[in-house]
Amino acid sequence: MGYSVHGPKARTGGQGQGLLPKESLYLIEICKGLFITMRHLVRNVFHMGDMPTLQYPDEKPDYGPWLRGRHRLMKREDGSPRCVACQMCSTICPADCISIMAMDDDRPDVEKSPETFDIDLLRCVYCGLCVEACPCDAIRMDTGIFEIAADNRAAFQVDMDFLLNNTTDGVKS
Amino acid sequence: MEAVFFYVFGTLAVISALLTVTRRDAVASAFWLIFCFLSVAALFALLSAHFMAILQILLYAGAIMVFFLFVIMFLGKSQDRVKTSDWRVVALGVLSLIGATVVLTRLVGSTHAPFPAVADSYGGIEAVSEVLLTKYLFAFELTGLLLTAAVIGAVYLARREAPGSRGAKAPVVRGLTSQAATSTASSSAVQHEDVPHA
Amino acid sequence: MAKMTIDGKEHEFEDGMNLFEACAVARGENLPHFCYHPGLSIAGVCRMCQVEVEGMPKLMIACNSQVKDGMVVHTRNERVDGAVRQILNFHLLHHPVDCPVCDQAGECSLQDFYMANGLYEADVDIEDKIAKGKVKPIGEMVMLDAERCVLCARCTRFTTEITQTHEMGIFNRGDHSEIDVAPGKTLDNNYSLNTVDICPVGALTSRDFRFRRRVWWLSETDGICHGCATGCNMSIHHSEGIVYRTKPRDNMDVNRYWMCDHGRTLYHEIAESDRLTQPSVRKARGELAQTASWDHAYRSIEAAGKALGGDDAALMIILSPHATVEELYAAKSVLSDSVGGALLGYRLRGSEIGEGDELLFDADRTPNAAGAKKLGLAEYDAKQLEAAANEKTMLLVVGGDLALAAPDAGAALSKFGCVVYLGWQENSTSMLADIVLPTSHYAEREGTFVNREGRAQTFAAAIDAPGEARDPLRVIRELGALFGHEPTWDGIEAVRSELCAREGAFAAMAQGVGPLGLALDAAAESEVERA
Amino acid sequence: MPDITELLWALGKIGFMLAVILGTLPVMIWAERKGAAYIQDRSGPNRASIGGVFRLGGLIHPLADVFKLVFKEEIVPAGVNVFFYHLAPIIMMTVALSTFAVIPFGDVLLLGTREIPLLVANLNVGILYILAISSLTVYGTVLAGWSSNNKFAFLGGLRASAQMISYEINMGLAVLALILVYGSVRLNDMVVAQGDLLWGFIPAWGVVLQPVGFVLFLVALFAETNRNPFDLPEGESELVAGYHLEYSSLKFALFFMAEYCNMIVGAAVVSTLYFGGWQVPWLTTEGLRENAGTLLTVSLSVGTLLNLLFATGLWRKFQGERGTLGDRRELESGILAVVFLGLALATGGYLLVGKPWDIGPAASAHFATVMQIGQFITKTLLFSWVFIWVRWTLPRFRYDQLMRLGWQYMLPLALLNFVVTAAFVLFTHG
Repeated sequence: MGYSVHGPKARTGGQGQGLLPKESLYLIEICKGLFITMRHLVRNVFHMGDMPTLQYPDEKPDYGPWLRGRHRLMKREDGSPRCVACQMCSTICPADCISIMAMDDDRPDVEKSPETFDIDLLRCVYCGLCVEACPCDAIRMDTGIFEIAADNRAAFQVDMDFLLNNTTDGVKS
Repeated sequence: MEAVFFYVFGTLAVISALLTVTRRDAVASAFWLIFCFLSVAALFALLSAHFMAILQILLYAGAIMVFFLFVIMFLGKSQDRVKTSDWRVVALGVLSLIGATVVLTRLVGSTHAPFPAVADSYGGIEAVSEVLLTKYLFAFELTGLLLTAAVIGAVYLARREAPGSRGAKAPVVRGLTSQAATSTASSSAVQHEDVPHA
Repeated sequence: MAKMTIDGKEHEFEDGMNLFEACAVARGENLPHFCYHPGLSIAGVCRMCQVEVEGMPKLMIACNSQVKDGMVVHTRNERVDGAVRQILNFHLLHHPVDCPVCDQAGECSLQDFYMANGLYEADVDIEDKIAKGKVKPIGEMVMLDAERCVLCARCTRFTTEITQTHEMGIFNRGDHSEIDVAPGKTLDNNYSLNTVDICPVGALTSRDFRFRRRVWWLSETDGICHGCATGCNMSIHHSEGIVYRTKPRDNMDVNRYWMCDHGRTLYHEIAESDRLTQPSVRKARGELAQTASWDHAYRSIEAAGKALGGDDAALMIILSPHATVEELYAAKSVLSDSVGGALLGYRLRGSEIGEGDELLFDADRTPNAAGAKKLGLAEYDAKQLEAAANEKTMLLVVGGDLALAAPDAGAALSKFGCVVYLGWQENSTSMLADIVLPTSHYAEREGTFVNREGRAQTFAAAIDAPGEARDPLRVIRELGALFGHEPTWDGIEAVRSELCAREGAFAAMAQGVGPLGLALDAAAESEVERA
Repeated sequence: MPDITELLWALGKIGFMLAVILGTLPVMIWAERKGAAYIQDRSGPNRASIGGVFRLGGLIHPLADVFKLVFKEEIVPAGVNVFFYHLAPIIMMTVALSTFAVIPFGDVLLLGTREIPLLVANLNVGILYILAISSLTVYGTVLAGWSSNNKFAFLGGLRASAQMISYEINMGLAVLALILVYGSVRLNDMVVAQGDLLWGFIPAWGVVLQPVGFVLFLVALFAETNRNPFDLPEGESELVAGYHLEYSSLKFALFFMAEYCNMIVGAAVVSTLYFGGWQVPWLTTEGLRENAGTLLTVSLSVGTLLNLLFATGLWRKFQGERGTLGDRRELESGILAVVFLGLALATGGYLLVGKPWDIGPAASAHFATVMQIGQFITKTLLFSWVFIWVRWTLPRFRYDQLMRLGWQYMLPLALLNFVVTAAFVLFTHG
């Protein structure tokens, strides 16, 4: 009821412009549209395999290497985290989902290392800025894991241990 | 069998009519009126007047009451309770009731003979149309004229003063696109001011 | 006066003024520099502040030049910028560029200048950087990373000129030069962390602050050190309700650029386990205190008052030089003047006096003794306390630790009918008290201290108090209400204005004390003069 | 008491009609979802299964929907008018179902000497009854919207009432023209009249005699059933869900079912009025009865062939799917292939053994009736599909467009159509 009509000019104002007479009749255009949708339907009925839909849990999409999946932390050769706790990732993180506690490392070649490295996957927006920011290539999002689901919030709070051994699907249980 | 149906629908009609006048909520009132119409339609059907029954539903229950409801809801005043305490209203109602009772008893009481049996076609479309378009043609046409007049009146009342109708022609200014010419007259007037005269 | 032109604009400066400072005034910002520090002598070693002076064949370092009439100086042109670029290249030649693990990152001059001069790719690159000592603790508080050093000599000049302890020096020659402590010495004087402050890069970092928080997450709040009567101005660096470090705030009249390590590390007490966070009530002497709600604590005070004899019970108040001026005034006016409690004094005579030094650290370890004196409060001695001890008296201790001040005060305390302690830290007095009311720490509340020179300095609350600890002013107000004399003021501003109006010594504070404090005596004198 | 058998027959016919409508409902819902999916290049529902084996291309989903709706929590929001709130869905469903009473779904059923007309009530007002009853649908919508105590629902109700008033007139005018052409208001008369041939080869269907009227009627029908492109009363983009916004659980299910019922009834009415109803094109009831043997043989042969085709296709699918899904779902096509093979064997066997080309007169009559009912159901389903098809093709009108179309274009056109038809009928019949 919000649209009041003032006169014949107002009614055509903004629409029906630039239409051919046969287009403004609309009926023929409707039939064309119906034809198009029916063409899709018939084609899809007879070529079901060609539909772009994936039968998701049975078929998995291949997103390729550019997919930003769940994070993982890289290791040094000795198995300790490559991370030096510079906190560039948590600084750049727009979702503020990374929290790191640094510690003094006793090893001669490592001055600083993370004591804790927690990511709140519920807050993460998967922007990948942490990967960009990392000066040591310590955090990557190349696991390809995008099915991240759990029935409790605590399961989404992943710690350094989990991120270093990031082999399981889903989230930690 | 017919008697049973008559009393059932008659009772329903009376009850719903009472509810119509006693409900304080306008929407509820309207709804009970619709119910009353439907019961009356059933009574018509029992009298073999199928066409009348259908018209009752189609026109009164189906069309007119929708308008009623539409207006009631649109005004949003269904919460405003109707005042019934005015003694003049009550008096008028009682008087009308007495008058109606007298007239009806006189009417019904005047014929002692049972109602004559009717043919199958009685009350059908053909029969009604026949009478309507021959015997009562003048009244029928007159009613049509009256309705036409009412429609014209309604259109006149509802018509808004079109902005372009004040003698101002749609401005034709060089540089204006055809779009402006087809948009509302008021907006093209604004554009008219914006475009410097060449 | 010297008329001169800096970057095409006419300026007028005092004759003989340092050109570096003149340029800073003219430009609105400092020239790039590492070695120049206003509190130290001129070294002229970093070569970053070079400017072009017309008529001079070579670029001049501004820090070691003086303003002269008719001078025409360019601080921003191609020649100067090129020189700065080259110097930066030079400084970075052997720098390890380990910013990710460097605590200085975020407040590092080298980083800042590097960014400002757009040196994203080094012009000079060498295969083998000279390795120097890393992660070397050179003292209790300071960690040395010689690789990051730009040899500005600020730290060596500090130990030579300010503390005159001569622990640090520059050793070796050429590109093998490095700073270190002298053989057999450690940097363990009470001012060692100032070297970390003045180090423009990450060569000297604080072991106390090491890796605890990246600096860009820290917020700063102005504070006043409560470690001694000097009242050093400091800024409290905190983040998400946690204080991470304190740094000196420049105030030429009090602490100049410096601050002692003792005061700096006091902030640890905020998060220590001996913080009082919940009121506690002891049912009877000898029993353990039970934590309680504030309501319960107040009701216990009321009940104790009745048990001590109702109207006959006496109230005695002991204040403390650890309390702010506002709190002292509030306690005095409300609990003493209105309620009628006897005011014993603000501290046990001669207590909390240690050894001071000539630089900043005062012998008096309390922050507000001068303020208490100005309020007309007096010291008391052990005999007075002993004499006042009475079965029918309720003692209210506002801050401070009596037992620490006088070891045998505990015996006197136990003679009181009921002891109520108001403070933020567990100590021997709070252990003896029957009812403990927890208050906020200095970093968690607002207030004013008067330092040894009679300078009133205000500080602001940086973080929230933990647990149920309350602002002492609020507690005093609530106690007043409990004793039937609810004060008219509410909030520190109201207390302050009442204080200024009623206490002549603080009248000058009515116009506010400003960020650098207000010398009350001088202000009072000038007011007298004006009158 | 002849009344008792009459009553039983009437009850039987009512039962048959209800079974057809309510049985078609889940199929319609399935067709809606699956059709939409295929139109949009998706697969649509195909997950719910019985015993982990039978998915039937998503046909199990409506069943699951029913369980879901039955077991969902029923929420009655605060501040509703309880009486009307509960009445509204009842009105919707009652009206939707009772419209079917006058629609003939076959000629007469011959039982011995007894002729049973295949429609529930042969009222002499016929089509007017449909118009009258369907005009009551709006009360369900309006009361639902009004009683829900929700502004969105209320706006939906308002829109519904205005829209229905506007398009009822066009619908009535289109029907009036049709009444002129057929000279009767009884639907069965209309259907019988459509059994004729024009110039000997074109079935005299309403759509041929009244093409403009058909378009008008169809458009008005879309508007009356609140289906896209006229589903403004529930326009989810601006009204969330319109008049049934505050309904949950089974009461929502009633609205949902009523919409599909209206759709089926609408489709039945269109096929009755404009597409010959139960009339098999080119074959009258007599023609059907005479040629029953041949027709039965032909249809059995075709049926056998189709079943064989399905069976082989499904078997191939079974072979192809084996090992890809990894659970019992793989069995489905195999089992179905066997079922279709069985059907093919049954029809083929009857073809060979039962001599279908040589059936008796009583069986012929029954065959004719079955053919006609089948014809009617087929047409109805086809038009129901048109509703779905249009929904997934066209965007929704804007409200002013809707009103403009109704009053400014369709009403004059309907009047013109009516006058022209009247003039034509007057001059030809005399």
